Amino acid sequence: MSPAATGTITYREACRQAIRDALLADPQAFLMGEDVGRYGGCYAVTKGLLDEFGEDRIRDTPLSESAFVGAGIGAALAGLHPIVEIMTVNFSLLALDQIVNNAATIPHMSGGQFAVPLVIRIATGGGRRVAAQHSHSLEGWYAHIPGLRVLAPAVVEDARYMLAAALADPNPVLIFEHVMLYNMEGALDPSVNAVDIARAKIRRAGSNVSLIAYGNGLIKALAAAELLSAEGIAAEVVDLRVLRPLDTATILASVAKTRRVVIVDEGWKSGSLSAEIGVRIAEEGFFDLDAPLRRVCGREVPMPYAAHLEDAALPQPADIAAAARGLVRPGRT
Amino acid sequence: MADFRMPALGADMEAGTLVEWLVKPGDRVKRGDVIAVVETQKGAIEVEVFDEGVVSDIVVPVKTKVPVGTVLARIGGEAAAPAKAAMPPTPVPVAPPRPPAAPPPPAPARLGAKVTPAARRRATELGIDLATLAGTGIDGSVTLADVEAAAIARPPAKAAPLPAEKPRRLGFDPAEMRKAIAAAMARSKREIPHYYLSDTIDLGAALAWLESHNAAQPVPQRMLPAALLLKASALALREMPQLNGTYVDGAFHPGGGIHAGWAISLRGGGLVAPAIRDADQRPLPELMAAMRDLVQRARSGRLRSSELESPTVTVTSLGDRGADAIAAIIYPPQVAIIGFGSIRVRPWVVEGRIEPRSLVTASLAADHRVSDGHLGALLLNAIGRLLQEPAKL
Amino acid sequence: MTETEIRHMIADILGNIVPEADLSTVSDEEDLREALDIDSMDFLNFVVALHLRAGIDIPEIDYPRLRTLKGAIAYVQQAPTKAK
Amino acid sequence: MSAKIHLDRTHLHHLLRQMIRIRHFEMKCVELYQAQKIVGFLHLYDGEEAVSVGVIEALTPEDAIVGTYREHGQALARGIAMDRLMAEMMGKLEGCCRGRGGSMHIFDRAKRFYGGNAIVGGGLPLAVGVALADKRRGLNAVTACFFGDGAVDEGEFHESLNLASLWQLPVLFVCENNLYSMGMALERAEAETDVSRKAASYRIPAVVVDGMDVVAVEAAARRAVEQIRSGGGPQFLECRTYRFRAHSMYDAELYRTKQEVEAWRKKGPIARFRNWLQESGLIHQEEVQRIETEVDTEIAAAVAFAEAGTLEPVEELERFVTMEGVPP
Repeated sequence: MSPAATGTITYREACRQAIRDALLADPQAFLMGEDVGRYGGCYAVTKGLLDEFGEDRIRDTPLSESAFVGAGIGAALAGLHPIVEIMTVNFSLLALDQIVNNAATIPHMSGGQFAVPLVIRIATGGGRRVAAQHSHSLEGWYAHIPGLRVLAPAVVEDARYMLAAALADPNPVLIFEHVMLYNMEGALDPSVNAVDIARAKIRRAGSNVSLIAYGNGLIKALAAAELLSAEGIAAEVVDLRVLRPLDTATILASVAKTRRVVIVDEGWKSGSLSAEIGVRIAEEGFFDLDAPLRRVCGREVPMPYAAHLEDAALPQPADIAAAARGLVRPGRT
Repeated sequence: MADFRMPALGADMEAGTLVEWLVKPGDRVKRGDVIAVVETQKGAIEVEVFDEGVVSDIVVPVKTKVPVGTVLARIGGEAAAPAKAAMPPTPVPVAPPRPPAAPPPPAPARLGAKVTPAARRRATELGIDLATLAGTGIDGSVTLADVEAAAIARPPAKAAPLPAEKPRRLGFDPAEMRKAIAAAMARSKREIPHYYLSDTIDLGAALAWLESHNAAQPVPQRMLPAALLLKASALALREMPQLNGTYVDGAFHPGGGIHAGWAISLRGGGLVAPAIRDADQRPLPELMAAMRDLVQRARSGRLRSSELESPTVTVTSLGDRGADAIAAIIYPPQVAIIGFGSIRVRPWVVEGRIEPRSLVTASLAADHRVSDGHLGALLLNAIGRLLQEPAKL
Repeated sequence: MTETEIRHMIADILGNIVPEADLSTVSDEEDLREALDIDSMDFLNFVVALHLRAGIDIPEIDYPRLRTLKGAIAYVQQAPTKAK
Repeated sequence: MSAKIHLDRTHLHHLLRQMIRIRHFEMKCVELYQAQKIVGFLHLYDGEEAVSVGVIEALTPEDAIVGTYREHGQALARGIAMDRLMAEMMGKLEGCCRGRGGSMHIFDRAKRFYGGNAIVGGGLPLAVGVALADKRRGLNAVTACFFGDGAVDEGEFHESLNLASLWQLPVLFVCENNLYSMGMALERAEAETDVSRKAASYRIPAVVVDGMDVVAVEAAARRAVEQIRSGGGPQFLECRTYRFRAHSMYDAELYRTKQEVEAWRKKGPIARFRNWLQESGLIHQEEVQRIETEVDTEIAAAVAFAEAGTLEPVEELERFVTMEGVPP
């Protein structure tokens, strides 16, 4: 970890401060996961926390995703507020049974007798040249599951404050931290000390086209909006932030304003979150549309190792800008 | 067989001059189609047909003045000749021939051509025939921009080609209009005992809200202060119903809804005040769109007959190139007219200090046979109060 | 878009808003509002049409730059041409 | 609670009554299933009653239970009200889970009964977590985790035993080894059929007990619970038992012979215990009959309660998908 420039903070540091705050504020909160303790976290998010809080509250686990995620659920059922870290979303599949069959079902299946106030932090996404078993964006799968809340902090402020809101939520909350964002620096507004985890957020206002994105896709969408701005096209950038439940109202309001939409999702197109957003727009915002929907998604391949291939497999700002340009000025690109 | 007659385009109209036919015998028409232009004292009015069928007979030729109720054309119920029905709509120029702007305009959309959902909805609202539009969108689709552009152009659809360079304002006869205004205003001053009130309103909050609203909106959705003034007036009238209605045969008749006549001055002189139905119930953006559309069409002489139903009240705003205040004359048989001067930065006393503020002078002229000054003052106060909370308008 | 194309487009738009106007009598530097007797509502219609036809965003703060023919042409030129 | 069983008449009669309650309750369930008042899967505990009755006798109300999907016996032994259980089986609002869980998903917060878990092996990590929470909160509570021999095939079994042992958590792992995971015989599924040895390999003390002997089960459970409470970490109890009926209501039973089933029936836990009590003069025939009559009365009342129950309004369908707060 490198010290952030004056007045700014890295996304990684924001995550760490959020965990530290949570542990200081809530004696029922603890963190567990693979290498969160002595190693300091695979992405160094939890470095230093073991010394401060001890092994009881910073628990290194064996490589048993199903057991430690399930134990997190059990601990939440019995009154604790666990924060479970899963090293990468591909590994979360080993715990899919616990997340989908237990965490998401028990409140409803028990007729409301039990809540599962659990937070699972999962690193996600591509761009680090770590190939097909460490780079996918599967958060869309989780966004499919009723009972879960799925968050995707894309800015430092969200990384800093979403955890507290997630811990206050009586439901299982999955927080997807994109691996390319950990080194990103940003300033924290000192007047802000909380964020809501219910609504999407307009990160840049514009009137010609809506770019709907989340996670690292948001950063790329903002870069695309910058490119478009130089051409006189004002793109509005919607940060989904909450992948479940989707804030359809904010999406529709933006669509009603710009009437053109590009959905950006690192995940694969088929059966995806981008598909869900597109259909919601078609269902509820159809008459506001002045152009077909467009999606810029991850290419439908297992993530390749070679840098040029991985770059080609991921949505890039130029791709997003091209899609938007094609909607705003058809025939001119 | 149905008769298409010279319509009554206002309470005071007795006769009108047919200035243009937009259909010819054999043309199929449907309810809502504009088929003729009639010149009245208020200016040229597009007249809609309320029957469906095929024009069988044009009874009254152009440039003929006939009394209200005269049969102008006959509409047959039977279907059009098959050969005719199968013909594609005749492509007509979207606008009077002018040098094309880049990119060159694509071919007009044919039946089955692609139209975006937003464009389709807007075209329905504006009564624009999609078949006449050229699409500039993806795959040649007709977009919202194409519809809006057509609405702004709103050429004399299906009219005979005009002598190109200098489009005339159809049926507009300044002398006729001046006569009509003279008659109405003289009657007003003769019959209506006016009382006048005025009040200065601080528009700081309204303008600040408008600025931030507009900053977040695309150009076509931005608003002018006039929309706020009209909405506030309409809402205030809801509280003071005695000022909304007509005075006919010695009695006041409340208006069934607040149908505000929006006064529009015409270049070169003259004035029309087409009604905006239920102005109090329309969201601001919709109200703004209606005003923008009316101004555009009034000034190019293309108002429609249905817009000239008698308003229940008139609102006038002098705009940014006007004067400080207006003492207006009631348009009979209405009982009130609300006027706004230009919005100007003037000194204002706030908590004992003099500050520069954006102010507007609102005035009211009302009929003393129906209401008294106290009620009028309450109306102006209500308008001022409503304008302090623009987000709620 | 070339300057000529933009000029034609603006003339077309203004022709729709002020049908009786004779643009040949309006100089490039003249305030269109005075020259053509147009009010804020007409001017907004002009901006809307320019936005739609040229495919450019026009923030409210830039409206004053569109008050003359010269300013409007320059504005359209600098805004969208990079896309071509 | 003492680690020793008090083998007095009252306690012995109580054990018999608990097993009869389970058996008779389930026989009524079969009848209601045939009448289609109970639907879906119905996994009967017929033959295994001694396991849950014996183990749960060793627990206090502060202890927790994570059950299986064959959990009517576990639920009744734990003291979940029979009428609310029956209403749940019939899908009624008055059921312990408002009719959302059904036979396989019995939950009761007040009884610390954490399901009713129908993913084989899925309950073990939950039990580890509940025990972790109790330990961190300083409760001297034990979590009894029931599972079958099928769960031993699952990775979650191994992960959970390892984690519980590693963190020395107060879990009593109770394997109801009925020799079949559905139709798959233990020796066809496991290279090492001695389940207790697997536990030992995670350094968890393991005991094998005759699961058809309620007294033996209770005694073993008491010893294990005492070890756990004294801070000795998890314990493992393998109860060797047998299911007399199909996996769920009906199957062709192609995977085992009639003779095998008959041979086990002779060791049936209720008949065997009752005979022993009678032979030892610890119960009289009339007392057995009185217990049965009382149990049948309780069941009839439970059925009447469930029959009279209401259906949750469909408008409530999405309620509790997400919770508005943590229940007190």
